[in-house]
Order: sequence, then structure tokens, then C-alpha cells
Amino acid sequence: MADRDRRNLIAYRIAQELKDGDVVNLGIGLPTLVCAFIPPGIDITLQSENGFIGLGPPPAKGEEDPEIVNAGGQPVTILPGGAFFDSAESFAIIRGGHVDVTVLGALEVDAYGNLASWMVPGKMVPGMGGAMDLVVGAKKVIVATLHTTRTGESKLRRECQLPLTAANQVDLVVTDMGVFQVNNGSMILLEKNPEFSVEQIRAATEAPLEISTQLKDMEIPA
Amino acid sequence: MADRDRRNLIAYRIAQELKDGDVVNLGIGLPTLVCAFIPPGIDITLQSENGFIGLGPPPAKGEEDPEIVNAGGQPVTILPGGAFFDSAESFAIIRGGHVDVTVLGALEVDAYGNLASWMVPGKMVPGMGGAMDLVVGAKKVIVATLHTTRTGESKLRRECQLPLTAANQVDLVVTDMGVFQVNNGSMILLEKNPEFSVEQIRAATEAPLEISTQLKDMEIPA
Amino acid sequence: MAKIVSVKEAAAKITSGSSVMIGGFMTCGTPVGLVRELVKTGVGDLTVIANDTGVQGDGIGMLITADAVTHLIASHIGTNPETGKKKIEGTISVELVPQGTLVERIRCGGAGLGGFLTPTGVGTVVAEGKQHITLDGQTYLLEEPLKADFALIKAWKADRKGNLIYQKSARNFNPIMAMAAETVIVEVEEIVEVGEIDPDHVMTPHFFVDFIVKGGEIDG
Amino acid sequence: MAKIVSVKEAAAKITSGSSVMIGGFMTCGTPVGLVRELVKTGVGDLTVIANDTGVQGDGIGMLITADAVTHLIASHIGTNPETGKKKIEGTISVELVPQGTLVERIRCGGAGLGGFLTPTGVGTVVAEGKQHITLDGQTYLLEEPLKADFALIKAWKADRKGNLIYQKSARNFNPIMAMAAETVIVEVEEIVEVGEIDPDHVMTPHFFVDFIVKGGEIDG
Repeated sequence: MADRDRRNLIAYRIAQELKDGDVVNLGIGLPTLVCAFIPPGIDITLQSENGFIGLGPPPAKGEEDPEIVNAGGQPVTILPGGAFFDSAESFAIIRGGHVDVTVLGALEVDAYGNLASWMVPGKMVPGMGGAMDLVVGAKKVIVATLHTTRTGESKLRRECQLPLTAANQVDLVVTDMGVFQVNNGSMILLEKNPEFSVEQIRAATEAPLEISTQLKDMEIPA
Repeated sequence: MADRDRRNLIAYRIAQELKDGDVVNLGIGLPTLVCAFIPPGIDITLQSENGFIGLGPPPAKGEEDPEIVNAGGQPVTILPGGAFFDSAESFAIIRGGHVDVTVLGALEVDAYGNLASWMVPGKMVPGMGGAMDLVVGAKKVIVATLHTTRTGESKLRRECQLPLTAANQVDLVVTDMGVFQVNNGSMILLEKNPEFSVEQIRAATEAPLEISTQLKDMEIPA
Repeated sequence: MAKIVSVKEAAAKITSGSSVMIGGFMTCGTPVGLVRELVKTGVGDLTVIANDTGVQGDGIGMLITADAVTHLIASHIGTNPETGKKKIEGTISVELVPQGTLVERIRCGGAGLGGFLTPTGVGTVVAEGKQHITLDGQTYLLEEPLKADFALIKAWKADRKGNLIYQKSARNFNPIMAMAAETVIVEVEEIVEVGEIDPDHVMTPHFFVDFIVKGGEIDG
Repeated sequence: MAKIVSVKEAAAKITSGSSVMIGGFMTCGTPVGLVRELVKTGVGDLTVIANDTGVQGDGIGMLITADAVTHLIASHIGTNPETGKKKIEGTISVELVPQGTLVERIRCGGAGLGGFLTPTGVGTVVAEGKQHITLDGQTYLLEEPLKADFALIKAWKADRKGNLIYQKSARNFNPIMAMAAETVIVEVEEIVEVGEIDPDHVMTPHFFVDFIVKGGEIDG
């Protein structure tokens, strides 16, 4: 599977988790792709932690408004019915449990629902931005990540080694190999990419793995 | 002095304490009279704790807007340059020290700057409303009160007997007998109503009294 | 996405024994139509969280008269003598909270915070039984969040999604309460189409609002 | 009452060694004209409190390039590699704070609160050295207020008194910082007469603002 297809597979699958009326915060990078796959008839409100709801698609070239940017600082648009607010209200919304789903990437995620996503000591310390509040505050935390690092190591760890973004908050992990439910010390494989066998997935996963009795194949986006 | 003149004397004197640019909160009743005596050329912004600045005079009969009321629920107006906000912001303003002066009445005020203004156990428990926040938060707390109760007891006490609104917060007490600075265990008489002798004032004051070496007469409003 | 319902449907959602935040300051900004209808349902044993209880027979005062409230959290009850009378009789228990602390506790509940430290109330009866924390020589009370099953609020305008605008001093507790209750019902004067409200003017974003009721008049 | 001054006069008020809050999110809502002028003054040893340090050479990044900042409190520095470089070299000390905690600490400072309890950061390095308080079985960190000598903020419109309106996502930290600094300087695109702004649309009431600077353009 090409890198692009693997990313789309993850984004497509996560989009199926969203319910009509959900308020959703999508992290920068891979999670942003989820927008493209939201099923028809499902009305989702995207929250941008820098201060608005109703985040719309990027503007046409030349129509950028420098005062409408997403949490990555990129020009975006606001949809009808959207609303701007200040950062204190934005994080009151986030921490207060008013965001139904947050989707974000990971450096590591473990079998206890711990997430590491914001620093590699001695190497990269960009800062946590709004991630710590999002992961603690959102009702449902979904991690969107490729299953392994570029060097082939599992990102689904027994226990995170990197500094945490938050402890025990992750509900679901969606990778290019499968869909995993965090289960207090193990990860339950709910769905798998039909390209891989359970054995291949087990070999690529450091976290203790359980296999759902209802294991099924992930749907591949058209 | 008629009751009305005594109240005007107090209000007039307090108005002289206000400085150009001050944000001021005036309590219900006697403190409200202060408005009428603000010296010309002094621009004061009145804050109403139910949610706005720029409180103006009562509207003409028939022109009341039920959505513009003061903290006593009475119809008022808003002046040009005023602004509405919610109650959380209103009390952020108050507690955060952004109100320069608060003027409020008292059941008792004592030589330690303690104020009792919100309840008489077993008799009257209206609640503190915004008074506790105002007295703690305002930069300067001025008590406006008649010197004695209807039965002739001193309201300027050695120590308050009634439940407190706040401890050690009162800066200045203005009564119909004089102007008193709170001084950690005593009250310093700064100015006196020329109708009374120092001895008369001392006799009417339970709090330990010191007399300022610069004692002068209060100015009587025209 | 908020749902537009009749005042009857809205009031029927509140069950006896519920906790209910009600916006307004002495009836200004109180959803009077909702409160009136709520009284008609005969609901009882309510815990009401509000700045005050309006005046006798109006605003939240209607619920007091109807004996629908058994517990009240408020900053002021002096404008409605009936509340004081029922407090003394023992039919209503009243927790008096400084106004700034009350609204901040509600904000705290809505904002997912566990509490806050305030200098307000230190050295008064309000401090009794509360944890005191001293930082940099200043003593504060630890105040805890307030949440409720329902918030009944009043706005000026809603769009069909539920984005709200309040007007003038009727804003007061309303936008804060909208964040702190499980189910939020708003009474508005006007409902407009989605897109008619400038996103910079929205005071309560739509997802906080569950039900919209079109009220008849300004009840000041 | 705010005073209208030139950008030069405004920038000259900030002295070396000051703490300065600066609004904006990756230059959106940053008072770029003020920051540019501040760099020209040659001021140094600043403690900057801001969400981020913009990008290299723009927004707050200009102060980083100029070595004007010795201490930084921010939630994110990843968009300006120069900040990370100077952090590693040891010329800037950086305190990273979760964005929600950062803005709430600023609000806390402006609102006269002594601190707040947040679940954010529990079990992470952010919790190190902080007081933990458990209420109803949930553990929180006690976070303390932030204040500053100056706040440099960006608004869309001011009236001559200093009432402010922000626009779109350029609002972000600006209204919160306006409450938490000793001296508040705002850069605006437009100055209008008193009375031209609807009191319901004011986002920062005038008394928070000390100086108004008319900026040239939208610096996005």
C-alpha cells in the first residue's frame, strides 16, 4: 500500500467513528485528512483550538484571509453557523468535555492509553500546544498513526518511553494495520487491514495484543 | 441637619475622592447619590456588577429598557462608550482589581477595616450579592453610612459584631459626622462636619478615635 | 444541533428532583416564559442555582411561590421576601454564595476545572468548612465547581443551529450557565437562519444548546 | 481612558527586564507593528509570555532573532526553529505550558484569583514540582496566575476611549492578556469615535487599555 493509501485508510476509518452532531477537533497532519471522508448526512462541527468552530476547507488561492487560520497557522475558512471565541473560552470548551472527539497523531501510544506526542528529549521539543488539554478534555480520544516508525519500530508500545502528553486517556488507535481498542494493559484488535495477517500485526505490535472475537476487515476507501 | 442633607453631605464628600479616569462601583441606596456630585471635568466610569460599564442616569418615564437595569434591578441607561459583559467577566473585573473605588453602605464598620453589611442573624439574611467580591477586589473601599443607627448606636465599632462582608478591606469611612481613615485598630478623624465638636463625634464613635493633626471641616454641598 | 420545541415540550423535560440553573438578574435575562410553564407542570423538589429568586410572583419567584424548590444556591434573596420566609420556615434550604464566586463556580464546572482559589469570603462565614490555601502570603478559599442537570437561559436571538446572542444587561449569568449543564434550554425572542449571525457576534456557540423555545415578549 | 500614541512612543515604554505578554497565534492576532518597533528600541532581557514565537523573522520571532528575550513562557515553539536553537544553546530559558493552562493562568491573573485546579498535565512532566489536589477521586494540578508588566495586543477596532473589538481568529489570547498586565498597549487597524461601537459588541472594555497605536495594515 502506498503511503498515501495508508493515510487515507486511517482517515477513512476514523471518519466512520463520527456521529451526527459531534464537535470534533482534528490535529495537524494525518488527522486533518479525516475531513475528506465524513459520511454524507453526518453533520460534524470542527473546532479549531485557536478560537472557532465551523472550520471549513482551505480557501481558493488568492482568497486567503490572514485572520482565519487553523491551529497550524494555515489559512482556512469558516462555514455558515460558525463562531469565533477567545482562547480561554476555546480551552474551556475543550477541557470542559464539550468536544466529542479529538483525533491526533502519536510518537508512541501504549496499552494503558498513555500517549506521547510532543517531545523527544534532547532532540525535538516543539511544545505541547493544545494537545494535553485536548487529550484530557475530549470525550473520545482517537489516535491516528502509521503502525510503525520509519525504522520499523512499533508505535503501539507496552509502555510509552517518551514523555507523555497525557496518561490513560486514549480510547481508540487507528493505524494502517488495524483498529485497536485500549484495554488497560492490552490492545484489542477490532478490525484489520485485509492486506495483513493477524500474525503480521502481532509481530509489528509491541503492546500486548488481544484479538476481538468479532474481528473484521477494515473497509478500504474507494 | 435634615436626613436628606446628611446623605448629600456624605455623597458630596465621597465624590471628591474620585479621580479622573476612575472605574467606580456604587452600591444601592446612599452610595448611588455620589453620582450627582462628581466634580466637573472628572470623567468617571461607573461599573454595574450585573454586567456593564458606562452606567448612566435613570431613563425618562416611559423610556425604560427592561434589559438595562442596575444591580438593584432598577431601569437605568448606558452612556456612549459603555460596554456590556457577562457576570463572569464582571467579577473578573471586580476581583482582579480593575475597579478603582467601591462605595457601599454598612451595618457596622470597625477600626480594623472589617465591614458587616449583609446580614443580621435571625432577622435579615438578604445575601451578600456582589458585595464580598467588591470589597475584596476594589483598589479603594469607601463606606458611606450615617454615623449612628436609628436607635443612636455607633456604626463605627471597635470590632464588628455582625457577620462580616470582608475582613480588613475598608480604607475610608464617610459619615454625616466626619471622614475617618481606618488605621489598624483605630480610626483617624480627617475631617469633621462643622456642626459637631470633636467631643460629640468621640461620644458617638465606639471605635478608638484619633484626631488628625490636619483636621479640617467637611465642605457642605450647596 | 439544537432542536426548536414548544415551551410546553421544553418544560416537560425537567423532572422532579433535578438541579436547574436559571439565568437572569432580578428577572432581567430570566427565561420567564419557560419558568412560567415549568410551574404549570407541577414539577417539584428542584435544586435551583441562580443569582437570585427574582421578585415575589415573577421570574424565579414563580417557582418559589409554587413550592417547587427545596434547595437554592444563590447570591441574594432579599428582593423576594417569600424566599426568606420559606427559608425560615425550613421548606427551602438556601446556600448563599458571593456573586463572583457563584458565577466562577459555574464557569469552573463548564470549563472542566476542579476548582479555583479566591480571596473573596476569607474571614467570613463563607469560609467555614472550606479548604484555605496560602500562596505568596495571601490566603484563598478553594471553591469547587457547580454543574446542573438543566440550564434554562434567555437569549435575544438564536440561529436554527443554536448560536446565541444576548442583549444588554440581560446577558449576565446566561452564557456561563449554558456551559455547565447537561441539557440547555434557551428561550429567545427571535430565531434566524443559519449564517445570519456574524460569527464574531456569537456569544454562545450552538453546540452548547439542546432546545430552543421562541418566547413571546421581552420579559424584563 | 486610553491615550492614542505613535508606535514609537508606545514601544519606548517597554524597558529592558520587563515581562511582556504578546497576543497572537502564529502571527495571527500578533501586534506585528509594535513588535517590529520594539526590536528597533534595542530593548533586552525580556520575559515574554505568548502562545508561541511565531515563525522565524516574523511576529514574536523578530524578538527572538534580536536576542531580546531571555525567558519565554509559551505552549509551542516548534514553528520557529530559532527559538529551539537558542533554547539548546542556553540563551533563552523556555517554560512550556499547555495552551489551555497558559491562557487560564493569564485569565486567573487578570481575574484576581489565586490559582485553579486543572486535570491537564497530570501524570506528565508538566506536573513536576506542582501541588496535586484530589477532589471526588479526581486528581488536579494547582496552577498559579500569570501577570505581566506589559501586554502588547492586537485588535481590529478601538474607539477613542479604548473599547476594543477583535476580528475572527485573531482574537485568541488578546482579550485575556488585556486583563492581566499593568500597562496594556493595543495596535489597531481603525480608531473610531466614542459611541460608534455597539456596547454589546465590545470585547475588551476601555479601562483595560492604556495606549492605542494605529497600525498600518493587517499583519496576518
